[in-house]
Amino acid sequence: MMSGFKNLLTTVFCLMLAVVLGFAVWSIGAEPSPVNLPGHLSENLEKSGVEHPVTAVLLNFRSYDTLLEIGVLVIAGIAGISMARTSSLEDPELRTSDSLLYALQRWFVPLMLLLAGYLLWAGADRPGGAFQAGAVMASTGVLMRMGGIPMDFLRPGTMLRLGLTLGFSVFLLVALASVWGGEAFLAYPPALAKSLIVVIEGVLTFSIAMVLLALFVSAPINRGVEPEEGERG
Amino acid sequence: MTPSLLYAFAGVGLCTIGLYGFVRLAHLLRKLLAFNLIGSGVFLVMVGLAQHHNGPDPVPQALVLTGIVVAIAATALAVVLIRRYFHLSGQTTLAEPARGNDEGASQSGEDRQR
Amino acid sequence: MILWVMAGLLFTPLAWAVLTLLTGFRHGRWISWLGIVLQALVSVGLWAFVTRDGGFYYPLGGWQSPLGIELRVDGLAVTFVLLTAVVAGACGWHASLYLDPEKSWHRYFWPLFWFLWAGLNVVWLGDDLFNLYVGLELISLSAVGLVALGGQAGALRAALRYLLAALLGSLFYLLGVALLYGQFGSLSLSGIAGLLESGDVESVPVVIMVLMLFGLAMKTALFPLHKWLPPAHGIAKSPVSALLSALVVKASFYIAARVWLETGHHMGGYALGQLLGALGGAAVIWGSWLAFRQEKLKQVVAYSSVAQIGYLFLLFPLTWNVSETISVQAQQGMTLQVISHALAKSAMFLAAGNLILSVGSNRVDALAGVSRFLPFSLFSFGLAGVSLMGLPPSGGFAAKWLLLQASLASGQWWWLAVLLFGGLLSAAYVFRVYRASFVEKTDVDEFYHPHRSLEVIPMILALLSLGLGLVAEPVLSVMAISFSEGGGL
Amino acid sequence: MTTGVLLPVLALMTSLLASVVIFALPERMHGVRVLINLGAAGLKLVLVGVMIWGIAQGREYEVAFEMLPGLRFVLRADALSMLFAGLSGVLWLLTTIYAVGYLEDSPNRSRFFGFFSLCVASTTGVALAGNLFTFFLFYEMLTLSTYPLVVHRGTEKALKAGRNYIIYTLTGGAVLLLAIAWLHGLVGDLPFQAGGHFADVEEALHGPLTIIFVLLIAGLGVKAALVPLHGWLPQAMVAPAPVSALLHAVAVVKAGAFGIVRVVFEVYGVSAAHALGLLSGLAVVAAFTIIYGSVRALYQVDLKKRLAFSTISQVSYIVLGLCLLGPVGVAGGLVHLVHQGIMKITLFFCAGNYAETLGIHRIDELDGAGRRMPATSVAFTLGAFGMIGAPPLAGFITKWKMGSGALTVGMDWVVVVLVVSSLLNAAYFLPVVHRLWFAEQRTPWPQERRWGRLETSAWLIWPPMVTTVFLVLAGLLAAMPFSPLNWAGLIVMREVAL
Repeated sequence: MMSGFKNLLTTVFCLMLAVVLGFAVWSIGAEPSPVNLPGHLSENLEKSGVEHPVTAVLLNFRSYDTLLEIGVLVIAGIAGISMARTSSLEDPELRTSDSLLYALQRWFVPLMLLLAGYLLWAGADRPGGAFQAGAVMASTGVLMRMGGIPMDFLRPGTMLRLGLTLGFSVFLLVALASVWGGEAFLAYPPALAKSLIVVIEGVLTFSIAMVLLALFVSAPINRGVEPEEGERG
Repeated sequence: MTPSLLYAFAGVGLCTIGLYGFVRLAHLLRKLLAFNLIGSGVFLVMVGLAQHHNGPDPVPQALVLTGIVVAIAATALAVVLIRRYFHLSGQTTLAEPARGNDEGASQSGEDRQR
Repeated sequence: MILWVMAGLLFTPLAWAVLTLLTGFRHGRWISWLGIVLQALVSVGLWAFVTRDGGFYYPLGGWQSPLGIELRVDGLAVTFVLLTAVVAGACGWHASLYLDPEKSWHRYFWPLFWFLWAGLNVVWLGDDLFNLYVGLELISLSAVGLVALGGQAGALRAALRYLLAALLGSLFYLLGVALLYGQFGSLSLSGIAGLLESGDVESVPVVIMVLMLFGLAMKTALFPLHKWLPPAHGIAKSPVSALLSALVVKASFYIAARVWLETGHHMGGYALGQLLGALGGAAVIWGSWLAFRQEKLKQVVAYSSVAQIGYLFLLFPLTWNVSETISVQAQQGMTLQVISHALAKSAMFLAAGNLILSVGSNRVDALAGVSRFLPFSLFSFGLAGVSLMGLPPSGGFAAKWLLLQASLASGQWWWLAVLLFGGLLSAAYVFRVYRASFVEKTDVDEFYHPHRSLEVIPMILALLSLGLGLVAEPVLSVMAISFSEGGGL
Repeated sequence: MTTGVLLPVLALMTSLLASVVIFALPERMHGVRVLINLGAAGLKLVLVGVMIWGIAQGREYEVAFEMLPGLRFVLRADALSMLFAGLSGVLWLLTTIYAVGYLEDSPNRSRFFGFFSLCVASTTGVALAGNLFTFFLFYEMLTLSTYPLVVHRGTEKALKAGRNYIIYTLTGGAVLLLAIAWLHGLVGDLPFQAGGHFADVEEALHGPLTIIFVLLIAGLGVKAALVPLHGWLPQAMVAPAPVSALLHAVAVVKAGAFGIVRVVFEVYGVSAAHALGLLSGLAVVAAFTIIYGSVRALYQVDLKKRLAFSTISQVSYIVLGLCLLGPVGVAGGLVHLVHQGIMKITLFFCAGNYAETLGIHRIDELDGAGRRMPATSVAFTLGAFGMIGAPPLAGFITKWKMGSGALTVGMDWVVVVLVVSSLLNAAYFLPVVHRLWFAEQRTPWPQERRWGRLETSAWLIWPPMVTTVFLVLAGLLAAMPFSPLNWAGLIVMREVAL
């Protein structure tokens, strides 16, 4: 009874919201916007060091956003592995030893890595880039893990932590180095812009893959618990 | 009315559907899916509306890419938290367990699953 | 020089997050102490610079807005950067002694702590609406990670609840930003404000403002969207609770206030302002009442945060369509309330942590007789309470005074009731704790004495919050620093 | 110039620093604590003395700075503040001595004396405040610092009394804040100033000013225990005797009354307040409180409770005195600030002595106590006679001045109130005195403690002796320079500007 009423209420609210939002979208769509950002962008695209405008925005014009975004990803990774309190992340339950799967993997894994490399390279002038490549790499890792290939580097240890932060650290170092050159934070010297972006994209791909993979495998399986402050556990 | 504006309207629709799900569904994973639905709706609105004005606009596309990464990070973190929460309490919702059978519940979780 | 200062402000917390992730808790402690000192120095440096030369816009990557991301460095931002250095520094120092280094998961405390700090600096300085969104997510996710750190089912439930509320709030904000981008084609807040002032844009749907403020209010735990806050703040480790209550909820409020002050005259409305004020008033009353009813000490403090946040929302009605003087008064009141609440609440949570540590129970009743054994922490708690009650000469009083004056001058006398009655209600829950500590019960005399430094930190914070009223004038003068090129708040 | 700034700050700092040091001292360092307490009390007395001398010579002491935009923190010593600061300075020293003896061997002394000093610091601040805002600051500080003293014993009853105390006083504080903020919004920052600010005020402000006056009096009336805002005072008598002395004679009640004096004389101005028709209302409230307190006192069987109701009645003499429009009557009211203080503190010291030495709390247990404790009983008797208004004691001076002042301005009904109240005073004090001296001891003392040849501890006996001397001298030497009455005359001449 009560729940039915709540359902009704929520439905009505959502419908109203939809109508209001729809009107807002309609009225905004009717008026031209006063600032023409794509115009600005195409004027400055040459200076950015890459041809594809989305990549230019991501890694040059709004590189600060991207830096922080990788930070968010690393946070998620840290919080994820902080949940797992055993030294090994290997979950024997998830191991399979199917020979067909194994055979398939021998084909798929190299192919997927190749695809990731292509995506990374393509990012300079057409859709693609670090994140897409990283996602494909991570899914390769998922496949390997599902297929029972041991991946010891995913143990929560120094290696994992280094991997998680590699891309982020390189990005940060580049940002700092740009201050050294007397420019603003994150301002690449125009001559080096292209190569710097490529380096950053490369390491980012790796780190993104690591984070996603770590989050996938950090299945919390131990029973270590801590009582709340003041509660005797 | 351009096709781009249609995307924006579709985004509005996704947002409200997602919101309904987010509010009404108790299961944590469903809530999380609803959250992702809202997120997709927001991204559609962002791209569609800008495209309607200026033609293909790389800025919102880049923003959406960033937004997707953030959403993935949040989703992944939420999944890890939900798994561990389920493991410890055996619950899939945020409802407070009744006092007293707290202990019994915490024994189940993943053991039962296996 | 300023380049280095800005780089230090943005770079250090992120770099320290990486460094401390690579080391363990014990080494991370040393590194973090160094980082805290560095951050404090950089913040003071920024303050000195801005005081001398005025505020400025800082284009990141050398790209001006609207194409690139600009940071806005003005008096208000500097005030908050300094506040963060003080409070986060104190919480970090406290945590370095409070957390048990033997527990393996505490090694992840430092990276999350530094990411949180980085996110806060992003928000204080941000002028780009999308960048602010990323900053908010940086803060939310690291805060959730900190709440969940090593927690049991209860802590995880609180963390999940917090995470879901924070994510939903962010999405509402982002939806508002998406519509705003559709309308203006720009993401720079000051750029949009300039466009609105110039009158090029005829009408802006009020729903944009509603969406953004709704999302941000949710993240700030404005009544009735506050339900996620007390469990999360109550169950986290005390230094974490202190950080969350003192700074994290202020970040989303800060964005809401910035957006309102810059664009509220065109995009907001009388009714919206009054509604937010009314919800703030309800938060004051309801939060205080619930704080009074809690049995656990930290829950009392957490609900008190809900109430104190309510005062902040009086900013909205008191700055909409009023004269410049009244608006400035309300803004000053809001700033002082943020500062004094940040100081007082962090002092209170840290002191509460010490008290819980020493009596071995988290209940209010268990404090009986503690005034004899741990007077120092209790005293810090009490002094912080004075600020929450809004009694002179605390910062809370100065804030209340300014808000009172603004309500009287703008003729919105109904907020007087909130301000005065809220003060009395907060006295009710603060005195409940005092009262419990004065009960003479001689059968318990086993008290654990925490480390001296643990007791000193909340005392310093509480004294700062108490003395804030006496030096309110110079503090407000930092906030009033104007832009070097004529732009201003 | 420098001493002018320095002295008020120092007077405030002596007790403030004393409290900080005492809080920091470990519980067991009793000797050092006593030394600091007495040293600070003595030092402050000297400072206040210097300022009194200076003010008599016409010097000025002021320190001010801006706290918030448009809001100044002002400390200023004038003749009126010295009346109160002098009183609290002298009585603090005596009460400290008394408290050291009274709390011998009891726990939590560090806490007690810390808050005790804080309380006196606030009282000094109240006395020296130079505008309403500064006054409010110290007024609230006083509330907070007395709470731990009221609940000091930590019993259920003490905690309940503390709760009521805090509800009453904080609500009063909120009302006061509202009034001050409103007034500030209307006319800006108002320093206390001879003759007030509203001598000729425009018609439009009459309404708000009347409401603000009522709010101010209501806020201050809580501490001054004006009926019907007096409920906390009788309950608060569960606190230890030195605290009662502090509440009733030195600090809390007096701060309320003092605030009313400031508001009437130096914010509104007597003539302006009269012109707005505010004083007659205040006079009626005060007169009612005088009679009501006395009648309630008649029915109390607990000694300290009877004294508490007597305080309610006596403090309103001060308020009533303000409403007498002539200089004589006003001086009579002002001087009662001091006279009531020394008389009531004597009585509370004595009540404390009976309780501490013989375990007596109820009046019917006092039979024959005069022979067991002659010195205390002499002090009590003189205090009681002073309250009744017997010549040549201090209370007589008050009543005489107020009566003659009322007659000169044609407020004859005040004389009736004074006479009725004196009769009631006699009715509730004389039976006690009778029991002390003329009744035979019937039952053994409830809880007797012995101190060798002395009737009680030396710490406890000397303070009431000294205050008794004061109350006799204040009556006998009322015409001398620097006597309370003389000083009140100076205040009326300089600051009331009738």
